[in-house]
Amino acid sequence: MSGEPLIELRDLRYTYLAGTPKASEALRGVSLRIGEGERVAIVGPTRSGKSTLVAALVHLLRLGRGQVFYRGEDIAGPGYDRAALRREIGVVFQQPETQIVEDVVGADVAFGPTAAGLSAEETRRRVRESLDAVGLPYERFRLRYVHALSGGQRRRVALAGVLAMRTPVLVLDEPAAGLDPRGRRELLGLLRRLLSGRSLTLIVCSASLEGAALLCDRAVVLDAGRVVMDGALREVLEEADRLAALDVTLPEAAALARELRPVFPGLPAGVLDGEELEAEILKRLGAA
Amino acid sequence: MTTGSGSGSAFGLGVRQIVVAGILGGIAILLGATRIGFIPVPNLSGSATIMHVPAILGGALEGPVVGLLAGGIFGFYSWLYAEVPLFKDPIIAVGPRLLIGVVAWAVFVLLRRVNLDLASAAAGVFGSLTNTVGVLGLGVLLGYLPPAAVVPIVPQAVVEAVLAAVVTVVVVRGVTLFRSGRTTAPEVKDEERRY
Amino acid sequence: MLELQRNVIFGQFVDTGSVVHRMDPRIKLGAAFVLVVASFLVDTFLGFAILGLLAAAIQAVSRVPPGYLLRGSALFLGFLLFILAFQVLFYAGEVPEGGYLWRWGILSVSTAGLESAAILGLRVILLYYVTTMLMLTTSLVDLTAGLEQIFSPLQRLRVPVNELVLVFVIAVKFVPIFIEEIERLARARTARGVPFDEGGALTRARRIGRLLVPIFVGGFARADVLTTAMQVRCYRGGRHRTRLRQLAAAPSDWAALLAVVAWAVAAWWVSGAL
Amino acid sequence: MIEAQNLSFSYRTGEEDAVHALRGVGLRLEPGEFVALIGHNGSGKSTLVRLLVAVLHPTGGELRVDGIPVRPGNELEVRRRISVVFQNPDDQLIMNRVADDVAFGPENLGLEREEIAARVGFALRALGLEEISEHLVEELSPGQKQRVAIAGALAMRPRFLVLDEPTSLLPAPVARRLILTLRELNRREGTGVIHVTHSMSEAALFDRVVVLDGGRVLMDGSPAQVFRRSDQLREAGLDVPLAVELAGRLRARGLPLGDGVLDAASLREALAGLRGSRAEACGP
Repeated sequence: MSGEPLIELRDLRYTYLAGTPKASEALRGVSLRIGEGERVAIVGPTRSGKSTLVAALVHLLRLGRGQVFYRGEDIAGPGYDRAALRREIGVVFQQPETQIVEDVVGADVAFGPTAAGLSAEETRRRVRESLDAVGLPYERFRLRYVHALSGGQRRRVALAGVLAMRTPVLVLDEPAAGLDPRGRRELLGLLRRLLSGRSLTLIVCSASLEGAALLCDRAVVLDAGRVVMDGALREVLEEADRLAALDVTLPEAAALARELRPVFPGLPAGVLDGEELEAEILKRLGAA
Repeated sequence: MTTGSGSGSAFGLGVRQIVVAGILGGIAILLGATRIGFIPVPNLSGSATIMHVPAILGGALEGPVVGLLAGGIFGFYSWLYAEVPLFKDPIIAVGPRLLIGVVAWAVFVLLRRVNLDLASAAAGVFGSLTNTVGVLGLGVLLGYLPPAAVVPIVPQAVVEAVLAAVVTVVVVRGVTLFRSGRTTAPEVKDEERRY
Repeated sequence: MLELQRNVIFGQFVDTGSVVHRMDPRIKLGAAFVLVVASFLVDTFLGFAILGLLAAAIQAVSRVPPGYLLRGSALFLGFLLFILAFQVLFYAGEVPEGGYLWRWGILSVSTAGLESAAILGLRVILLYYVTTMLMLTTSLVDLTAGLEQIFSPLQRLRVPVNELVLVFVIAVKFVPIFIEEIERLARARTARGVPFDEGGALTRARRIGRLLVPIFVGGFARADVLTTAMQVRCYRGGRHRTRLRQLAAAPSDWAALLAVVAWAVAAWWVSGAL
Repeated sequence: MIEAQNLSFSYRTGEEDAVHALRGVGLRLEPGEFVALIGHNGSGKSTLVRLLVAVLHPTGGELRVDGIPVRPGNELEVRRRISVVFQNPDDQLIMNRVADDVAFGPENLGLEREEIAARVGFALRALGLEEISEHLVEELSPGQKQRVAIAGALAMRPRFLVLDEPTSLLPAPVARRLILTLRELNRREGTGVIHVTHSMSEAALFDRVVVLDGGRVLMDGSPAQVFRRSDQLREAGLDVPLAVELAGRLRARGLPLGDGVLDAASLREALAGLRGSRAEACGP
């Protein structure tokens, strides 16, 4: 990372329901720098603070302490244009239903560009482009009712709604949770294709490294509101035992590598797919 | 989708009625407890409530029994937690609330064939008026309010009726659309169409 | 911001572990009922003074900090003053000669008006105190169990007591689930530029309406699943049910109830006799 | 015992837009079996679950539970024998306190108090919930809530416990612990378990795997038998566990790995054996 980071979190602290009997510390001093174009997975078990972090990023909550800087500016500062910030950082939330505001697919994707004051023509172009990009062909889907779509399709509509804003930063909260293997494979493939041609900064939040491993190259692990690991994805995966102890779902190859370590001491857990694992095993069997 | 015992008609008290009434009652409590059911308006009390809307919707969409029960939950809650002294009297807190959903049901059924939005709006207005008229009427009757005190509350009643109508129309449209099973919206002919 | 739970006073039960807390909920409900009735019957200052002593005693035994009780009552007291002002100004009862302190058109301030407003105020404060203390010392779970068992004899008269209580149980169960859901909705929509808490009353009503659509639609879908879940767990209405949890009222509980009844009767008798 | 013969079900039967969810399913489940039912969304597995607990009734063919045909009028008798747990515990837990919810089913059967208490105690112990039996359901984690839901079903003392995707909302390690608990219960008490899932690594933990596709039984056999047909599984929108896939690849490289590889543990054993024999072969 060179120069100024795109996003910087400084000592973020947040207590949910502060001052009530139900108070719980969601963030306990999180500092993080994310450079332009980085692809970061933020992983941790349930209630580790991921969702709070996402909310803090687009100023959906008032922090107890700490600051969030976007392009060097404190987003909680007086006079900071938060509406503009939300046009820079697009968030696809965990349950896509929560962020879809219109009944009809096309209308929902058009919502953001319209609110941003784009012309009807430009809006229509973006709706077409985003729907096509998420694999919901524009002509077939623009007039469909959102409620009549499958869960996976709704997730795509939510994604299209964010893509239509052409935000330089994309945040995905649990992008694949609850999908069946086919749906998950399709969605992850789609995201990979989407990302390949662009210089997006990507943040993926998840309790699972399975999907995130395909999209990101850096992993930040949260536990109980603190950053407990931060590094290149493969390095973090090497600490498979620690991750497993945190109930983080490992990518299947890494999980398998971890299980095979008793037979092959030193087998790297930082493997991303079956082929890599196969190569490592063959290497070791050859040596034996 | 469910079969077997306890589905019941709109007038019976089957498992589904119990569950739906409970859920609507839960939404009423949610509106009150989180205060999102109090919409700030420039008047004496500073806010108008839509806490009675779940009872209206229960009556309109699920029949008088669900409406009555959902209203009952709203009333019981408002008796336990009310900050308005009037509702500390259980008769005032619960009595009129039982009728909100029943009135809304009758109005809705009567007008549904004419126009859905009209029926929803009317159910909202009459359900809401049942609430205010019932509460204020009993308040006067039981000696909590001198009749003259009703006058400054009239604008509040009107605002609440209008807000209830707005929310009822929006929600009934949404729920009806969802239940219709339609998958595709009609084409928009407008030149300015954005999708 | 968007911490809707912060405002929630629902089911805020402060467990100090006192005798009052451990009392059988049926006894507490019974005592509350007696006090509600007493507040209607008593209409003299002396009567309310006697009931006030009882309230003070309950307060002391319950060990609920008085500050906690008062903190939530600012709004209530404001409303009360407002209503009482009306009561005084529009007093329509008989006013004896020379009882007017001030008069202008139909508005007046009279000693009789002041007195009647004060009695009303005391009555409402007592009602407020009774429900608030009931909720502060009884968890909702105990409250519903108590309600069901008090009214269970009515079940034989075909009053669906179990069903009615179940409606309340389900309502209570869904409140935290819905709160979480609506927080998520409100956040996600704010991130897309549709804050629900800005704009004029009509805009807000429309936005809240649209915010509520997924709650209602989702609620009806949840109702389908829960109905099925209850049916597959063999629920066939309250008549067929037996209960695991039995409430047991200790002799001391009954003694406490008796004391409350006696005290209330005394207050009423003093009121009527004098 | 559960027997399905040529079992069919369609939504909106007879109408133009009828949806044929099940098209002639034949299946026989013996008491005490530990079965995974898999298939992608829309394969008919949720419909089958709803038929098993008489929420839906067959539109064709026959379904019997302990000889009792599933049809209107027999709901109660069927539901005494088969209990079901749905995906989201928030939508099926009824009472606000853990023990009260677990007691809800037995209470509906009109049992004596002592019997209810015994069943609740048993179910709470089986799922490791004794410590939190007096907690409020709303304070629990998703994994704990799911355990409460299962305890509630178990307290009915059914012959079969049907779990409809109970793990899809849980992290993999939590899901795995839950299945191991069920395994233990199955061994000790002989309760039959039918676990609906789309996770193949979960399916590997079961004795028998039934794969549904397009409303029909595509495969039915031991995990080893099913996983062997990986190409067909992929066509049906399912994955093969990576351990199985990897064993296949290594086999293709000429390593003598045998057929027994189902999961990480068996792959580890096979590889250890292989390594040992090689070490011997190259030894002094």
